[in-house]
Amino acid sequence: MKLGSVLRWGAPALAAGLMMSAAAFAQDAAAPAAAAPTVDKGDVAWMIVSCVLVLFMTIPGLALFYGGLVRAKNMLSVLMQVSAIACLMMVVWIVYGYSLAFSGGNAFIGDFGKIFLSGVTSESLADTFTDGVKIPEYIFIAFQMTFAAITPALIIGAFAERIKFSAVLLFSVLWVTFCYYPIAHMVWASNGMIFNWGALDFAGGTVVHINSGVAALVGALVIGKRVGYGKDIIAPHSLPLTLIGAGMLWVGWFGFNAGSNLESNAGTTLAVLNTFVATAGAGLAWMFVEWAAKGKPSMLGLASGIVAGLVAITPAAGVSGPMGALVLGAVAAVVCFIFCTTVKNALGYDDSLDVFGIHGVGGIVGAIGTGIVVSPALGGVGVDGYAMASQVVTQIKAVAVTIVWTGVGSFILYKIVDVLVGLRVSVEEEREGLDLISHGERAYHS
Amino acid sequence: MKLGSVLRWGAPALAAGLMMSAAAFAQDAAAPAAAAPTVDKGDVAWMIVSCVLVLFMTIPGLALFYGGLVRAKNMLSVLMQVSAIACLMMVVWIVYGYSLAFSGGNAFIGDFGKIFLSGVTSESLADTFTDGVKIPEYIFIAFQMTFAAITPALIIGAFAERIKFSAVLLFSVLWVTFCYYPIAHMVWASNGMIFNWGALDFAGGTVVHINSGVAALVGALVIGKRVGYGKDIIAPHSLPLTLIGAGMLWVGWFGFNAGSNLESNAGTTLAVLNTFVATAGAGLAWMFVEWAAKGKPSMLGLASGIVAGLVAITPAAGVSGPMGALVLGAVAAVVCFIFCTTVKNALGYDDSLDVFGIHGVGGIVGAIGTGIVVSPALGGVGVDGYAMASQVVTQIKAVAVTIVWTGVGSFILYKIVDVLVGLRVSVEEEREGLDLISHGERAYHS
Amino acid sequence: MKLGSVLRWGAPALAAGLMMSAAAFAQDAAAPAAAAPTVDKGDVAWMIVSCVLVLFMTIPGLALFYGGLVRAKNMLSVLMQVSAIACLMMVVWIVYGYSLAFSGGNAFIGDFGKIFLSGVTSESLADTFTDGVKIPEYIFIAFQMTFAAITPALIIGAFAERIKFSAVLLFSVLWVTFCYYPIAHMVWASNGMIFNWGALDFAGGTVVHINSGVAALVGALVIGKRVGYGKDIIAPHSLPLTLIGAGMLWVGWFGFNAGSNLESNAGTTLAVLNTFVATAGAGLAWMFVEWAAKGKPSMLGLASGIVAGLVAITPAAGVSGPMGALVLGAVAAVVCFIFCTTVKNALGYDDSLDVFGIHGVGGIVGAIGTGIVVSPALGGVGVDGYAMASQVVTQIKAVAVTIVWTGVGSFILYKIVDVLVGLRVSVEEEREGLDLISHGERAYHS
Amino acid sequence: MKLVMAIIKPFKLDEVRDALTGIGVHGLTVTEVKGYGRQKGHTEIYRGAEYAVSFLPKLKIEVAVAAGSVDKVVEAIAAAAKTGQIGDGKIFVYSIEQAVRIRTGETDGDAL
Amino acid sequence: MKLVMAIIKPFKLDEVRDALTGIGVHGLTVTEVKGYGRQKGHTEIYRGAEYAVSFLPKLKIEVAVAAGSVDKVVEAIAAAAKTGQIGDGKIFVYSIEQAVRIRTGETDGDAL
Amino acid sequence: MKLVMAIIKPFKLDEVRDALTGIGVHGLTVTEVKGYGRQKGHTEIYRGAEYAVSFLPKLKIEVAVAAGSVDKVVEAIAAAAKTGQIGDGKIFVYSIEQAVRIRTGETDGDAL
Ligand SMILES: Nc1ncnc2c1ncn2[C@@H]1O[C@H](COP(=O)(O)OP(=O)(O)O)[C@@H](O)[C@H]1O
Ligand SMILES: Nc1ncnc2c1ncn2[C@@H]1O[C@H](COP(=O)(O)OP(=O)(O)O)[C@@H](O)[C@H]1O
Ligand SMILES: Nc1ncnc2c1ncn2[C@@H]1O[C@H](COP(=O)(O)OP(=O)(O)O)[C@@H](O)[C@H]1O
Repeated sequence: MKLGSVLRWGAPALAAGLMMSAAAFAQDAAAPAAAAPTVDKGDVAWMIVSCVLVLFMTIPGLALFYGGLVRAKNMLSVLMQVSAIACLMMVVWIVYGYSLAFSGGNAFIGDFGKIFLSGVTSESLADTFTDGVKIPEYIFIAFQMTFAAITPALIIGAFAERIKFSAVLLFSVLWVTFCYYPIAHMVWASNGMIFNWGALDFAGGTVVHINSGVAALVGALVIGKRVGYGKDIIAPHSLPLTLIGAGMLWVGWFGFNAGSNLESNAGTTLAVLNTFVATAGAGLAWMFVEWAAKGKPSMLGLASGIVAGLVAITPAAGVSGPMGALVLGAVAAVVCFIFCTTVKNALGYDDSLDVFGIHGVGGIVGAIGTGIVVSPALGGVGVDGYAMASQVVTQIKAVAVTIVWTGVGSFILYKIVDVLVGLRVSVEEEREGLDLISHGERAYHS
Repeated sequence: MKLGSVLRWGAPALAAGLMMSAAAFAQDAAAPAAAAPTVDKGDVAWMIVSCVLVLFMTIPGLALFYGGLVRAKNMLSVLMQVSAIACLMMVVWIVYGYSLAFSGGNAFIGDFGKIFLSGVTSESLADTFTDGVKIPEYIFIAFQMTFAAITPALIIGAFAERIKFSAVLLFSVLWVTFCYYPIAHMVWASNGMIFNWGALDFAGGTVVHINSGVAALVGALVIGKRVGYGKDIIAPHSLPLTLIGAGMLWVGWFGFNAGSNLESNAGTTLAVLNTFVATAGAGLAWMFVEWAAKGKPSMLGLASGIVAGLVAITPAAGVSGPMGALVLGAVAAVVCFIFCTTVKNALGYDDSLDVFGIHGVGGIVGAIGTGIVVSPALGGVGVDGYAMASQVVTQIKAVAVTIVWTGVGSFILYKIVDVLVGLRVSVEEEREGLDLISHGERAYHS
Repeated sequence: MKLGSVLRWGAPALAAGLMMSAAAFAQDAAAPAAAAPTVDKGDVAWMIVSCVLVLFMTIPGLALFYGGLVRAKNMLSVLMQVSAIACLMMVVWIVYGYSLAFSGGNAFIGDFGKIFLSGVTSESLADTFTDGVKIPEYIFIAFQMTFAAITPALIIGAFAERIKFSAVLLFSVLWVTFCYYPIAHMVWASNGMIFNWGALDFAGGTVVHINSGVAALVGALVIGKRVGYGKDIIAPHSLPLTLIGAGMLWVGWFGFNAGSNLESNAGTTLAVLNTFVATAGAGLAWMFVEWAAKGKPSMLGLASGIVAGLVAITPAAGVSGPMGALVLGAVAAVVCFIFCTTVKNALGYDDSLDVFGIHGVGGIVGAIGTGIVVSPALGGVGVDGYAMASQVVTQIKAVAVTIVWTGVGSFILYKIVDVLVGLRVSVEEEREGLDLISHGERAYHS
Repeated sequence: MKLVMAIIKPFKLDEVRDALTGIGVHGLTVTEVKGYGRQKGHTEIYRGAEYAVSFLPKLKIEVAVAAGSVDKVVEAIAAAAKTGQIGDGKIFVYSIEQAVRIRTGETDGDAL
Repeated sequence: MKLVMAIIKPFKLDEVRDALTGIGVHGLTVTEVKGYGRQKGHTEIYRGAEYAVSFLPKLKIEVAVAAGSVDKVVEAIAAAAKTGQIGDGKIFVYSIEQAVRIRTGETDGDAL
Repeated sequence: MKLVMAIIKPFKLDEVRDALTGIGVHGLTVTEVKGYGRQKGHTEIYRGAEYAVSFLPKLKIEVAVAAGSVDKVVEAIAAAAKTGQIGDGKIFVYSIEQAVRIRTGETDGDAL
């Protein structure tokens, strides 16, 4: 039987920790010592659901969360960018993305061994974190595909309302190739550099959030401010759609965070509980801090806190205890609040939808905080030979590599795209709105 | 191995009834007589999904269902109240709520043995209704948390468009502590008073719907009518959002109703089928009755019927047969229709979104009807020593305790909140709209 | 033990092909040769989720996808029609629909053996495609019910904005009885005519999409054009709602396509992956073709392509390889694009929401293409004794029977409905809008 | 004939309409507008962005009346629309030279 | 110069616009308004609450024209907007003293 | 007194408002309108249906001013609203005979 040899994430001792709880599972008990790997239908069911949930996060979730925040004249452009990127990334993924991220290769990047999914069949299996427990490789491919689909879509919030559609597509393909696949490989593949440092990233804090957040910041700087920024009223055209999106993000994020356990066991349920409480804590933290600082608690603040909490708990979802998760979420929300309301204005760049302020900053707080909340002393599940200081240093190293790689890489890619197709529409087109200009439609009629 | 000793609901004979069908499951067959408890990954997968579905019911489901029904100027306040309550209830739940509801204690309330989830780890297990079948305690905590999160959010529909935001938060914390946890404990904990009477409440008819419905009625009476009520046009600002919400409620309610079986077996699939047909029957019943009585079938009517049916089948989801469910749903919808269109107007109070008229009234019909449709003669699954009359009396007793406890409790809590922070905004603020006044935002811009 | 003897779809060799991968499952390995059938909780969990997903496709998914495309004055009528049909079809299904479709009978239609679900209990089981693996009959009933609920709702897009509500309800009941149940029986029941020809229809390409698409075309022709069609601007009132709907359709379609495998195994994960890539490819294909042909890529185009891809992959979801799925989706999208933008205008009928252009045309491309992409030479899973030419001929025969049966049947039923209650509202009523005229409500207020 | 155009607070519409029908005026046209004046607006905050909004929602009411009824109409509107609070709005009057009822072709006084 | 203001049924807009361009008028401004008049409204029901809605959607069209063309314009609008059913709307005409085209600064007749 | 009615491009509102407050005019009323004129519209495509849209979003600004300030006001608006591109809009001026501040009952000049 040919097995896929992919391994998502798995400091061995941690995997062992998760297995202990799995020992209560009857099937496992029945499995002979080193027998054929087993595929449990419960795991398969959960992983299918996880794929569906991450798609749901993206379309309509993220599309709405972002779309509600722009002006009506740019609504469709945002919905379109998110959706088209997701589709394009799926196609690229099965053509060469999966191979580059997860097939062989070196410490930085995979190889072309599985382009066009060559060699993958219904019998191919992928590893989980538990020895001898496997899942069909098709579902591993699909699950990882949804991650690769949402990540570049996150970036577009930074330059919403002024980017050319062709530039969005071209940039996304380049960026996923030169920034996402390498970082994903480094962090999650068993031969990846950051993986072998022992850095913890349960569900993609570095790979997804810091990665996209930094690319977003660079994009906002390269592309420049919206016409009228700081002068005209540029208010969200439909906060209800943004809340629907935030709710869908939360709902879908269970696929993201708990699906990353690749099994349906007690460890997965811990990730579920953490994804509830970190998020709730973060939403409340943003709300109360804003209430204190600005005099009124806003719905957009609550929604922003919810997303900040989801971002922050992502790397820690399966390794923190519930109380650690609550604190991590709340801290991240407060830091993001300060960043989005004060630091950003002081720096004066126009990251339209605060992609860096929430995904970048929240991702950094989460990634570093993971090194703390994993501590058994704080209710975390621990890793073999855990020492807080050294784990935090490892986490910081992983963060630093991601920031530098993506910061430099994205800058170069934006410049290339600018030369090839141009990044930005004209001032008149920006005034008219991207919906009519780029897509020939308007979002609302009577 | 330390086991959680929680038991959700389980007149023993009924549990046995559900087990019979479970006997077809291979794993069970393989389990030794009184061996170690087993955790099935299929159960875990289903319970995770159930948690996600109940969150989805709440945000964005309930938020939209309610939000679409208010005027645009109060839209965000409703979305915010529902979301903030949900977050707050999650935090309170892991701090002391779970402990008060499900840890030890007496016939009325639990104790503080598990505050901050102390002692709960990845190895902790919780009972299901099948002997020897367990689920991780984390997922039981998360599942019950979602119930505690949505219930106080249901109440806010009664005083939407005029309540102070600080009053909402304060009331919710008090109410969940003094009304929800005790009733949940009485009905679902193995040492709970109502549980031991043998009252049936599969998924929360008393605990969730009657409980919140009665608190809503009291709130509408204490807080008073909206400015312009009965004079101005106070029409729903977006019925499409209300329908999206109703659809999401239906979708999410499968987590509520079928998740309450705590396993993924044939009994669960009966709850699924019932949650389809009772709801469909109720939606149609409301539609046809309205068509006959008012001359036109309205979409809001259909949506209201759908929710009424979901409420009514909640206590009976796993114990009724499909035909009983259909009838129960239809009857509840007709009773709720009469209540919301006639009785309420006659009584003259302003329950803005008919929380009592649908959740309270529908919950009462469902709770009492459960005593009837459980009858094996009517296709129900039966309980040990079932006699319709005595079961109905037991159901009525459970309903009565809930109404009295919550009616009195809520009244006192509203008065306390009024003294502490004030319940209601000023007339000018109410005219201006809560979105601007309380949250400094507007829902829609162009 | 009494077993349900239903069989959804299962050219035996194909089932065997799927089983090969299932051989890796531990439970199966442990099962004695011809022992008692087993029910796996993972399968049950997945099938419950699939039911929920198909409901989600319908309400709010399809309702929004369609609703966003009509003018604001007809919004509620569309939401109402979709929702009321779904409810009505559920009730009809448990009364006699399930029996007519799946209980005994002859090559064309079932019998009345299971009306009112008589004889079905928690112990009843239904077959899957794997020998000896069963699922509770309740969940099979529920799953098939969701298919019967969405199919007639698809049709209403053809005559949206001008149909009488009573006509919609009456037509739906007649059509499901005389067109849907027979075709479903012919294609999926083990004694069905088309099933026994060996035609492949994994998840309902003929039964659902061609069936509804042809009924839609006939409806558009019989009922006639909207007032002002081709003269006034009849633009979608809310494309964001249409995109939310499209996203929900995609999300829910995993229940449709992957749920149709009736188990949670490797074959299911193939259907999942195909449902991603065919859809992504179709969305992009429509987008790029439109960009080339019309100068701008539209969001509605992308969304239309997504739906066309979902339709096309439906019959092939579990039998195509991922690359075949990608090509099939893309080809279908291009054909649908040409049809909706050119052929339809040339023919001059008013299929308001392009039900035939997408479900009919996409369904035909998919059904015939399934005969091609199933080829092992193209990465498909193959069927016993596969020869492309003969399989394609079989597929065409199945398509032809469906078109003729439903084309003739629908025409007769429309005429009957016209005589009984009238199909169309008056011109003044059409101008005023169906929301006020038929339902006494308006979708939006301020 | 005169056209009386009034800018009022939105929640006063029903009272104004009732006042007008009370004095026998049975036709009017209403437009949603935004007003800028002495009444101060409010501040909205969306994350880091704060906006001072000075345009406030108002309704514009237009009533065509015979010249002789103008004072009565102006008084009725002024009385019904008044709250005494800043921002109550304005009434402007100007002459119209011609009026036509499209349905019948009636003109001037008969058209109202 | 005169300003012709017409209140019409919304679905008549295209016909009115075509009628005007037919007589050489190539500029106009349209506003969505609500009208109250003899045309009766409808009832809306939302659960237990029933509302009699008497304001109906109309469009207001404003066209500035040279004084000499007024009659032609009024006739064109009246003919195109007429259905003969109650609620067809009104046309009002008043004088304007000055007109400016912002782009060029042209005034009066040249500004139209 | 005069009423100055201007049709402008929407994104020019703030500049026009600032120009007016700059010359001491502190009240105005704004309406969202659709304009038809020489400025060409755009084409929208929804699947097979293509629509030429010739009505473009504009804002109508109404300012009541003392007769003596009219020229200043017209100039201020014209200057602030001008882009030099087709579609900049128009300014129309007409007389109003009466003005009332609803809150106080003040009339004419005092009402503005
Ligand atoms: N000079 C003006 N021209 C046109 N409309 C005006 C003028 N001044 C005020 N308005 C309108 O009247 C409304 C109320 O004016 P404001 O100065 O706020 O209060 P008050 O009516 O109490 O004087 C404004 O919102 C605006 O719509
Ligand atoms: N006195 C009036 N002043 C301003 N607008 C009016 C007046 N009377 C009627 N209207 C407008 O004309 C529209 C049509 O009037 P209505 O009396 O319903 O029918 P008809 O045009 O057939 O007389 C109304 O909806 C309103 O917008
Ligand atoms: N005769 C007219 N009457 C009323 N409004 C007009 C008239 N002509 C133009 N408008 C308004 O002025 C706007 C601008 O006019 P247009 O001819 O497009 O460009 P320009 O202002 O450069 O001449 C139009 O969109 C319309 O709202």
